[in-house]
Amino acid sequence: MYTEKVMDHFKNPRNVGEIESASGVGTVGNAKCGDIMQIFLDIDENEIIRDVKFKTFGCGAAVATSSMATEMIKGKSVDEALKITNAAVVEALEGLPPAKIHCSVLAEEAVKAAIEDYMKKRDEAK
Amino acid sequence: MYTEKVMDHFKNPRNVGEIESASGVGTVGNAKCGDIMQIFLDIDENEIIRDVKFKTFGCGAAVATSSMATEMIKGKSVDEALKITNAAVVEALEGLPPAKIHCSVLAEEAVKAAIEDYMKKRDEAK
Amino acid sequence: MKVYLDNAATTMVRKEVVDAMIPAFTTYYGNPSSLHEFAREAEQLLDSARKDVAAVINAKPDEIVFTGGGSESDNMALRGAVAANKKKGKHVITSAVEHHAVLYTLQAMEREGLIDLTILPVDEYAVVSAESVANALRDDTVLVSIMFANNEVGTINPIAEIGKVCRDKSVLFHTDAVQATGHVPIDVVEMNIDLMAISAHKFHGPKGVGALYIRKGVRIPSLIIGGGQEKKRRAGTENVPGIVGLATALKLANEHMTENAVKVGALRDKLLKGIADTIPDVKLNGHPTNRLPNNVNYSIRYIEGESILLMLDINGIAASSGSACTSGSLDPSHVLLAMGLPHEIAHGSLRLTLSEFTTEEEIDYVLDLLPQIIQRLRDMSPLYPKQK
Amino acid sequence: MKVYLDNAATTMVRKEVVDAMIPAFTTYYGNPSSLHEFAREAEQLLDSARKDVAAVINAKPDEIVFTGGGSESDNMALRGAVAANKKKGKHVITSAVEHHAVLYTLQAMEREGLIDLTILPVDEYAVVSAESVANALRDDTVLVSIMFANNEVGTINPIAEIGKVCRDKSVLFHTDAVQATGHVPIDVVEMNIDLMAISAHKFHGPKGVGALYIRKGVRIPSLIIGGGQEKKRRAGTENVPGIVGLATALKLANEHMTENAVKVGALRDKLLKGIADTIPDVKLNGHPTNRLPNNVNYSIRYIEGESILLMLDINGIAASSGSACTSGSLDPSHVLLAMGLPHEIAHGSLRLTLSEFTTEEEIDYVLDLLPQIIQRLRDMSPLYPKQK
Ligand SMILES: Cc1ncc(COP(=O)(O)O)c(C=O)c1O
Ligand SMILES: Cc1ncc(COP(=O)(O)O)c(C=O)c1O
Repeated sequence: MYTEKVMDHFKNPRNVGEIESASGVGTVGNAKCGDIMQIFLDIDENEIIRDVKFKTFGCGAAVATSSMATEMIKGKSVDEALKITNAAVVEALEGLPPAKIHCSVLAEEAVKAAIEDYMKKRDEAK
Repeated sequence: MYTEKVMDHFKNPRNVGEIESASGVGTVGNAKCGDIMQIFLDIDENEIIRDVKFKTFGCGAAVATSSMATEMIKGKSVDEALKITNAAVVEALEGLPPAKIHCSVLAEEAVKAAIEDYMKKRDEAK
Repeated sequence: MKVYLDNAATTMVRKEVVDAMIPAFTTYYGNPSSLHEFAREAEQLLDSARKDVAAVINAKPDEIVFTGGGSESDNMALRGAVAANKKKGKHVITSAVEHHAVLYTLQAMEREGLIDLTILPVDEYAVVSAESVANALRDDTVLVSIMFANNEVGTINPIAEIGKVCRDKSVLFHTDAVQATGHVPIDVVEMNIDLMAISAHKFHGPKGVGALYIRKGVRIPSLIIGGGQEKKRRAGTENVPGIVGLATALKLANEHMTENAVKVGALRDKLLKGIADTIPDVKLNGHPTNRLPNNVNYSIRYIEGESILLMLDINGIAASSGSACTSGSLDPSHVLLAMGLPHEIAHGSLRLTLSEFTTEEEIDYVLDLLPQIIQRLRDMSPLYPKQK
Repeated sequence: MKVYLDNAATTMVRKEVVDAMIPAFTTYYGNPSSLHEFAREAEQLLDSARKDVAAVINAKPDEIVFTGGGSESDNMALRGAVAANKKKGKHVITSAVEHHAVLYTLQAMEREGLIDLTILPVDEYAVVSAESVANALRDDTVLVSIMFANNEVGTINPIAEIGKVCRDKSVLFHTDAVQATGHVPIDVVEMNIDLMAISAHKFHGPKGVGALYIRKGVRIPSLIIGGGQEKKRRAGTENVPGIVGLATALKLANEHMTENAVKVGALRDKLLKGIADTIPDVKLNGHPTNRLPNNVNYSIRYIEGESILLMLDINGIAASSGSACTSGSLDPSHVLLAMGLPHEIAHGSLRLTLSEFTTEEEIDYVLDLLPQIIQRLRDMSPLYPKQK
């Protein structure tokens, strides 16, 4: 049912964990629907994502999309990271079953929520 | 589906044939329903059935019940033969499938029709 | 000698098919809906079976729904097509010579008030003409169900023409292809078929498994409701070994179709001719040329079908009179009556259906015995003209 | 190591069963409705299978109708019982934890306007009480359908009590015994059961074949219409090999029922205890004692079911979360929700179902791996409390 790439990211998820005093944190989904994703960003003064970690409660696809999304934005600028789409995550994973596409949407949303959180904090700090 | 006794009478039917200038002939059933039985009687002056023959168009049970019925009345008096019942024929054959009971009824009717024919001829001759 | 000539009733499961099924019983036994390796193995078997079946009839894999047999496929197609088109109307057209899985189902639906039913007559060969279908179509017609090939007399209907007539009027066309599949070429696209019933045990596959072709875009509700199997079209844990058996048998039948038609057809012709030559007062039932390559059906005057079967059986020959499912009943074949045969002749029909496993020796044996058997029964029959 | 712990989804067909089926594929392949030796041989196989199945549940042979599986049996019972009792009323009672073959069918029938449906709640163990059935009965109640044992959590219902309540009010009682048959003793007479669904592949028989017990005197119309097979109760050429497989498997399961319950129960208890001892924050689902001997079902807090299954699968262990047919879906188990579990906990359930072929080594292997797997997933979960 899952591609090898998905299984690879499920078995060996990249960037699992949390970042203490992160620049931005995004949490999307809810336990009722069976998926929660949390993304932690460490962003430097040039607005480059220096580090990213995630925690996910959910199915195999939820774990794999979180993992892939963190890989895709690591080292990128905030602006670039904002351009991430769920379709790009799916493509990078070489496909997802139709019933699991919503997980990639969650991953996109989690990244964006974390960046928004960062921006809010940044603007407040100004 | 058929008992051994039925198959024996089907394979080796007793008294097949016709009797020229029979004392009585009975024909029952019709081709539309798939069964026709014809019974020929040769009855002597003491009203004993000296000989009996049958012809049957029909299924295995039709042949077997005709054969058995002729056996049961051969050598009997007309009065005794009139007492033949379809149940007795079924019993003598050690049973018939439910869907085939009507064949035994036909056999009883054929015997009775042949005897009636005989009686009619006898009374007319008086 | 044991001679099996009742292949229209059911067939022997061929060795290759049994061999293909066994691993699905004992090794790849997972439930295809589960999430683990056993399940994925079973799912792969299902997927490849679906592809194989689709390829044979020029369908797409997801147009194939596996079922519990030909009767279920017919029932599902008929009830489903009618339920899905309630808004359009409730007129259904079928023919007088359909298998009971179609005819009795439609008649039950008529009694239930679900449909208005037109039962088309057939010609003397049991053919349903496309013209008669065209003439029967109404604005409120929602479904036409005409069998591909007849199970008793083997007549093949002009399915492509009937399909065209229906498609032109946007009326759903179901065909009961239980006797045809694996025996004659079928192209669901070219023939404009919307729904088509298949049963594995008619082409050396296992009993209790069938398929329903449902053309993409045609949506019909499930007959059996429950789990989401078969893309929610047929609930119940998939019969993986049976489905593998169906697909394997159909693939093999298809690969050897032309060669088998020639081989079986030649033996069939020998049998047809042999009977005509040695037994007087017989009448061939069904179309002389447009018929299944394995079907012989004769009416044998003056005697009744069951007696013939019993005599053949005593001599090791398995045959039938009319269809298997009604051979226990008292009524003569509704097919022969619809073809215009009088009752007493319809009562005396003999169906001999061959397979690729039938041998020439077997045919010779039958041809040797049959005349004696017929004569013996005729001598017992009050209908048989004397001195003939 | 490969460990199959998904026996509630389906089971391996045991060797004795395959061996019993093979002659019916290749030698006794006749159509039981035909009139010849091949047919009689097949019919004898059918007859003796029917006797064997009847004996196991204390029924009479002609009270057993063979079908294409558990879902078909359920559909036939429900639609049939309602259709046969139209005059009396249209109220039907069922429970919230039924298999979808019952629940979805009844809900579809409700949408079709055929019935008024009462869905009874269950207690925290998924038990349906006889009192709740008694209280729900109305003058126009025509059918009660309560499952014998639950497929997800293994809870066994008080079937004899429910049967008595129904019989006292002359209301038909159907029980879906697909999970119970062959695993726990069933006596249809003593338990006052009118209709009962059975599926072969849940007790090491083949997929795609089932049975419906119909008590003598209860008349229900066919779901599948056509030929007169199964005394006109289920059309379609009988699946002789499948039926032989069902009967052989059930006979064997019955003969070894007590011994297997002890053996499997002991391993099950080891697994139950092992999990409780080594993994914190787990909750046993289902009744602690009134449960199928082979069922383990735990909710494992903070993590989601599919992830657990994938991790187990990577390590060769086949398990499930909820029932097989819904494991592809996004909704949490309707059974666990009906038992009162909150959504996030219902999402994290793990069902491990054993069979008599399960070994102690396999259980040890699972107990060894499971804690690590759970810990790994919990470490990834945002719900898992830190420093715990
Ligand atoms: C309780 C219950 N009822 C019905 C079914 C349906 O049986 P089948 O898959 O044989 O149609 C199942 C299993 O799938 C089940 O566990
Ligand atoms: C033309 C036709 N339709 C339907 C069926 C029913 O198929 P099954 O017996 O597999 O249900 C048969 C054979 O029995 C048949 O010959």
